[in-house]
Amino acid sequence: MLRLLLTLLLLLPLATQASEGEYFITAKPAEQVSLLEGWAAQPDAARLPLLDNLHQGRIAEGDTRKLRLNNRLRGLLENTLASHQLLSDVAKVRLAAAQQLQKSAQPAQVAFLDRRYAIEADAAVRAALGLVLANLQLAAPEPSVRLAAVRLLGETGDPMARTRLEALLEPGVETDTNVRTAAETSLAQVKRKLLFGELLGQAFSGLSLGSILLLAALGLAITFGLLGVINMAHGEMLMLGAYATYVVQVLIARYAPGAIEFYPLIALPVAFAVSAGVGMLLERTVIRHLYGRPLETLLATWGISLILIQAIRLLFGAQNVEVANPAWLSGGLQVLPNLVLPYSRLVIIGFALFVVLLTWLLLNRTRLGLNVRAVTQNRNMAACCGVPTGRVDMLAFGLGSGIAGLGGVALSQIGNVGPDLGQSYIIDSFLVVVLGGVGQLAGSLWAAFGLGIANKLLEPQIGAVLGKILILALIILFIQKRPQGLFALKGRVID
Amino acid sequence: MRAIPLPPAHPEFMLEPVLDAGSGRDAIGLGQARSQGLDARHGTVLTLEDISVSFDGFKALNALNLYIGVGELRCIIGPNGAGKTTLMDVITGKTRPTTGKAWFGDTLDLTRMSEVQIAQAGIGRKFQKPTVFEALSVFENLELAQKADKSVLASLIARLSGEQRDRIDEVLQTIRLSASAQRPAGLLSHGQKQFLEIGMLLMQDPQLLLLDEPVAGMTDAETEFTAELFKGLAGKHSLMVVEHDMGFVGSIADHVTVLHQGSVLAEGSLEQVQADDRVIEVYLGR
Amino acid sequence: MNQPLLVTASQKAGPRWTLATGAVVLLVLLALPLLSLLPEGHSLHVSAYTLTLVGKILCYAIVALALDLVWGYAGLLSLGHGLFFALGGYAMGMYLMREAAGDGLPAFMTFLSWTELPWYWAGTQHFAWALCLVVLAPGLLALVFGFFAFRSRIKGVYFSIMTQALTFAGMLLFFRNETGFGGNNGFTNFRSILGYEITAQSTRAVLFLLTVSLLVASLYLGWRLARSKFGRVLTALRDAENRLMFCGYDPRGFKLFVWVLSAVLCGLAGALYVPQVGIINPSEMSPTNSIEAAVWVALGGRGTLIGPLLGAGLVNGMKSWFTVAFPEYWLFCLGALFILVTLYLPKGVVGLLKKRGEQ
Amino acid sequence: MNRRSLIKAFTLSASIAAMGLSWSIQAAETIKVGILHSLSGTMAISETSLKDMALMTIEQINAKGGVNGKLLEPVVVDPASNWPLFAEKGRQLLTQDKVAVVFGCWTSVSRKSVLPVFEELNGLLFYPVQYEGEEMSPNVFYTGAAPNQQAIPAVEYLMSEEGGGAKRYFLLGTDYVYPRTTNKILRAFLHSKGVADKDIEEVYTPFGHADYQTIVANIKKFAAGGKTAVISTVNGDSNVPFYKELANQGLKATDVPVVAFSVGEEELRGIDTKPLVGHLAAWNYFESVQNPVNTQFVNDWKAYAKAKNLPGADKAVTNDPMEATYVGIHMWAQAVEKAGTTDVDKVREALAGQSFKAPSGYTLTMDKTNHHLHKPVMIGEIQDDGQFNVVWETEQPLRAQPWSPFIPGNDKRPDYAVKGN
Repeated sequence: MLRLLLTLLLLLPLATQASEGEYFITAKPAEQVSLLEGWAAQPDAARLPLLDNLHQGRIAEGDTRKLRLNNRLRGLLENTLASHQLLSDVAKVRLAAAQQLQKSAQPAQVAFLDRRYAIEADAAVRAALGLVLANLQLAAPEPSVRLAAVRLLGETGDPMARTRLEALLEPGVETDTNVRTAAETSLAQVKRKLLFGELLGQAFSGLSLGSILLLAALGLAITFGLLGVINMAHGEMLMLGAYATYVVQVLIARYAPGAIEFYPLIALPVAFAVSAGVGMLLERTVIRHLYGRPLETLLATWGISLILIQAIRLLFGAQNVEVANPAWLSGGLQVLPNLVLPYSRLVIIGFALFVVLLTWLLLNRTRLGLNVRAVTQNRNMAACCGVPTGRVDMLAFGLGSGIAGLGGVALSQIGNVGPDLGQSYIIDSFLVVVLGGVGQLAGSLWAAFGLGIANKLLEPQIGAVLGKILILALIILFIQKRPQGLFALKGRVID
Repeated sequence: MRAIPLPPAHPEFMLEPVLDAGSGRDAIGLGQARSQGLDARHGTVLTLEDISVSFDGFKALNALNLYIGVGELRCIIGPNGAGKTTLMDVITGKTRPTTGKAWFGDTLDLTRMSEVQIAQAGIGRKFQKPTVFEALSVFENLELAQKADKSVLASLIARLSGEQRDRIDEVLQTIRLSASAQRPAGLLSHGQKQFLEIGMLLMQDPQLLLLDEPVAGMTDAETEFTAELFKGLAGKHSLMVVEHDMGFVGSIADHVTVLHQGSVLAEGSLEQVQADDRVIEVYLGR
Repeated sequence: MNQPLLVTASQKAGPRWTLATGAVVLLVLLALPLLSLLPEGHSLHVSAYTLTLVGKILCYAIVALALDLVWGYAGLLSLGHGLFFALGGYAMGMYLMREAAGDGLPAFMTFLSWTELPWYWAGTQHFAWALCLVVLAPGLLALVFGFFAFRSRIKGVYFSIMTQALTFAGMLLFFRNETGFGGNNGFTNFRSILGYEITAQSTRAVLFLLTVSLLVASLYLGWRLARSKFGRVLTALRDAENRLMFCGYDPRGFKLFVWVLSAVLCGLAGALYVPQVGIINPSEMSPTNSIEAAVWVALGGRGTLIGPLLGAGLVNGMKSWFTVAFPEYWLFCLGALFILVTLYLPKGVVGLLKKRGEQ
Repeated sequence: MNRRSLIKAFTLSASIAAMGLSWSIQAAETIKVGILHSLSGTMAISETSLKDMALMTIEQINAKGGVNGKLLEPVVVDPASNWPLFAEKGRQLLTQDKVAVVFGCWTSVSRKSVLPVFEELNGLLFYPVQYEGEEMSPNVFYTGAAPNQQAIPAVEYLMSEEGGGAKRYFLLGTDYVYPRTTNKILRAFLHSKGVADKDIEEVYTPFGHADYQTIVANIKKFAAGGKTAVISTVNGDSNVPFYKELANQGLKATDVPVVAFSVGEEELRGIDTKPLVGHLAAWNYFESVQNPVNTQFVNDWKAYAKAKNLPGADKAVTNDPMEATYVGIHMWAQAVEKAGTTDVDKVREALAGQSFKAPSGYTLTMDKTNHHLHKPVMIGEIQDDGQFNVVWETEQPLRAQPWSPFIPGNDKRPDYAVKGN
């Protein structure tokens, strides 16, 4: 009997935890709220596993009952969890917790936070905790505390700090003139930092949009720019690349779930092969009969694009298919409090530059590239010199299509994958190639980034639609000045 | 590079050159030498001074000076890349000189005029590669070239008068294409296209004719005929002929200019030029 | 239906027969609206469905003809003719909306809580001004765009891409609700035109007759142009622009004239299209539509006057039929058709017919 | 150009055009039912599944012996996401195929395009999608939600403490009539709840907008000013890039919940939902609703998708417009049974007050006068499996207010259907 009691006593923490969980799951939402608020103000290290479980939507591992949470509870839970994580031994965990608390801490937690702040040893965590406290101390009764808090807030670039300071400066809120002046200085400081972050963000968006345009247009720079085929099916090559990514993702999930994290890498060669294969097939069957009749390639490739779209629609359905970001492409890099650079976009910018470099090397440093350039400049002469023009055409078209396929992989990571994917990029792609100067890789590069950045600079000012219209108008005007694009070949060209 | 001559479609016609240049010239009735707009009282129809053209650093023409007198027949020769075609481009307004002055007559500044204005002022040009309107018939080609009001409105309501029709027939006879008048120009042989283009120039009736390799692809007989034709034109018209064929040059020109690397190397009669050491070195001597 | 028979007959028979066939077709087209006035159930009755369908195709045929004037004759492939078509349609639509709204504001403006008409709506309640707009809106836009484009000698593919960008920009602009043209929904729910009920058979018949007249008029115009010196200058322009300049013609004026003319024709076609189909919205400006118009011309045979009409009729007829018969597969048929035509019929159906005729 | 080819051309085009005359094929003793959904073009993404759902429902009705002893014969046409083509096909269905009823349309513009045709020919259209209201035609029955059956309850939920107690509202939509009207109604509603204009931001993007970087950055900026909720009327295709951007820029549902009115199970199929857990949608039906009717409905649909080998059949889902299609067809069949005829006027009369036990778990009733269904409203939270978890629902079906009281002038509108509104 005694032993039993002793065992029970030993199990008590576990038991309380279990019963707390039981209580929580059966409680009404309002009770759940007060429970969480209470726990947040007085954290107990033993409760951490329970909170972890709750956060994952269950009360214990192996318990199949699903916890129904709503956003309010989820928010409170995150706050409570962070509060408990401050008790952790690992500084990194404490830091993350402090950062969470900067957003969500409640006045009821001040006492606890004060205690933790006093004993916190790690400098970074201490600084973060200081900010948490500063947020709460704006309402402190002593002007000196408020003054310190206001000064501290001025050091951050946190958008919330701006709101808090502005609220403090509302007429009648802060009465102490010292604090008021300090708050004004701090507010100006915060605003400056925020503006910096915003501008950086806009520049990044522009770069990112530019990289997407570049990936979309690069294949076209070869099929249209070099071969002179007005390839209206170019968008569908992008689309095929994206669908290849989808298929790879599904196959890997089914047959090699361990490698799912790296499916985009595996999808790259597959997408290239699929698009290049389809491209070469088209070149051999249709386009080869149409060289030198550019406007007719437009019609034939338009027909091809209709067929490809409908084929994909019948195969995969009209709905979009799901292409998930792997973990390493999800989320973003927090550079400034108001600037997050999504990993997927960072990777795509890098990837776009990599593909440009690859294409440039292929065209300028290989035999194939030499042949392609020879054929595109003077087909007859190249044939006379023993260049197998037919094969070169096929390979060049395959290369352009394959690069479009690579673009498709990248596009699948940020947008829709559906049968119409290609249609939304085709006009932009043509504009990039024409603006850059047909046949000029460097031109396409500059045009893509230029268009991307111009678009993103205009968008916040006049909205997405007017921005786009203005850009189109500017392009039309620009082409007036430089009818051959940014990078035109000059000289004695007889037409 | 010389164009490869195409086999003539009607060899029998080619074999019968018209040697009577005088009648040919009378037949095409080039009576008036000047239009009202052109003032060439000082005797030069074309004045080029210090003309330079550069493409991305490459100087196609370098401080070139050239004067062509009224009624003169000037031949321009020079090795490949000497700037002959660029020179024509500058005169016709297709290329703008980087520096220099170009005057047509005494009053018209060619560097300020558009290609169309230059053509309307009275400079006609024949391209190196014969360029005719291939989808139109020979007759229609000549009709379009004919000197007339060339505005949009005029062409909407234009009707051929009997007089104009007669002119076209005359030129057709001169260039010996009467039989092919209704054929599409695209079906003509290379030599016939050359003649058609010359015929179009005749219809245009310019003060100054620029002819870029006019006898390329012609048989000897045709060349001879062309030479006679040009000689007949000279005097009342000014001609500037770019040609590689020395025989042809010798048969028509009294005055020859040699271009080299974008500037004038030598000028004078063919004999004088051929005797010039520098010319021999860069061009003739090989 | 015995028309297909006539086609074969006309190939064998001489020009007299062909002339007769043309007259018969014209008579049939003129008779259609009259037959539609017959009571339903009459054996010769033509349904409103057939009438609007044929009317719509005739409007498209005019667009094709207009496009052919610039592409087939002057060598300027426009991928933006849908814009001019839509502008004409919008101008007519403005009048119809005002007519439907009476003294009030058009319904979509009430949605947006607008209390007064934007300035560019002024006067649109008058049919005459709306007609002016039908001509002016596409005409002026074409004039301005053409002026700049031809001045800097944009041609070939560049011209095509620029026109495509133009119509795309137009579409985006008209999609905006603030632009004041009903946004995505555009204009619908028309009631009457000049006081006549728009759904009445007689109104439909008159609109149809007008469309036929416009088509015949544009054909005649095209024929006269092609025959005139102007037409020959255009052909010359298409084949050797430089030569033409050195002959003393200024290509800009010629291009601009035919370009604006073509735009105005499209606008007129659009104005007739809208009351017949009962809706105009920005998707008419989508680049896809304009490319399709180029396909009609290519299919029928460009550089001919009949080709575009044939092409527009064929493609749209097939579209109407396929979308019912094989809703899931019609894009395959359409796509395959484009490919086959470009590969094997470079001169379009007209080229094929001519060849057959010569044999 | 010669005259001959001109004439040839004329004959050929006329013969093609005239083909339209001889299309209808007569079949004995069936009732023809038109299905007018885009199977190609931009709207195919949403509408294809409605066509399949309609075909399944018709098959089920036929399996039970049809209506009034006659089998239903579906006539499927493809208006190809082309609005004028909707009007043309609508006219064709009514006059050439002589169908008794048409089920179809998704976008408002397509409905507006066919409306005059249906009113002129006195046809009958069942429209299954939530829409902006401001319309009540005697020739249309609206089985989707009116704004008060979707938008307003959703905002009430966001305002409640349970929904996060949002103080600021970011109204984000695609620029067309439905978002515009909905946001207008919402703004008026928010005003009535004391939300000031500075706490409401209204932003529109063009169709097919794919780059949401700037907008998400703006949302973040706006959200720094207080507890914010995003009310999204972003149209189908743009949702994927929007949600992806949201997730990647680290905006979580706990910080800024997004409630969407156009995102359902079908749309979520194209999105990886793990980063989206907690974002909301408001509908009148969710696939995850637990009741026997729904279980049957979902199972039937999955089996049908498999049997017909529809693309993506292994992941087939049901959604609100599909349920609305299903309900609409059944209600029409019931009304035909009641009227004993397919005559439009009689069927219309019989439809008033018709009720049907719907998969949503409620017995839905067709209003006696206003041509709209009484519908329950549910708020669902996105789960990581692509389904919704219902976090809130109305206690009983709400009557639709197609003429929203928040739009001035609507108080003078009649509460019954009149032509030409």
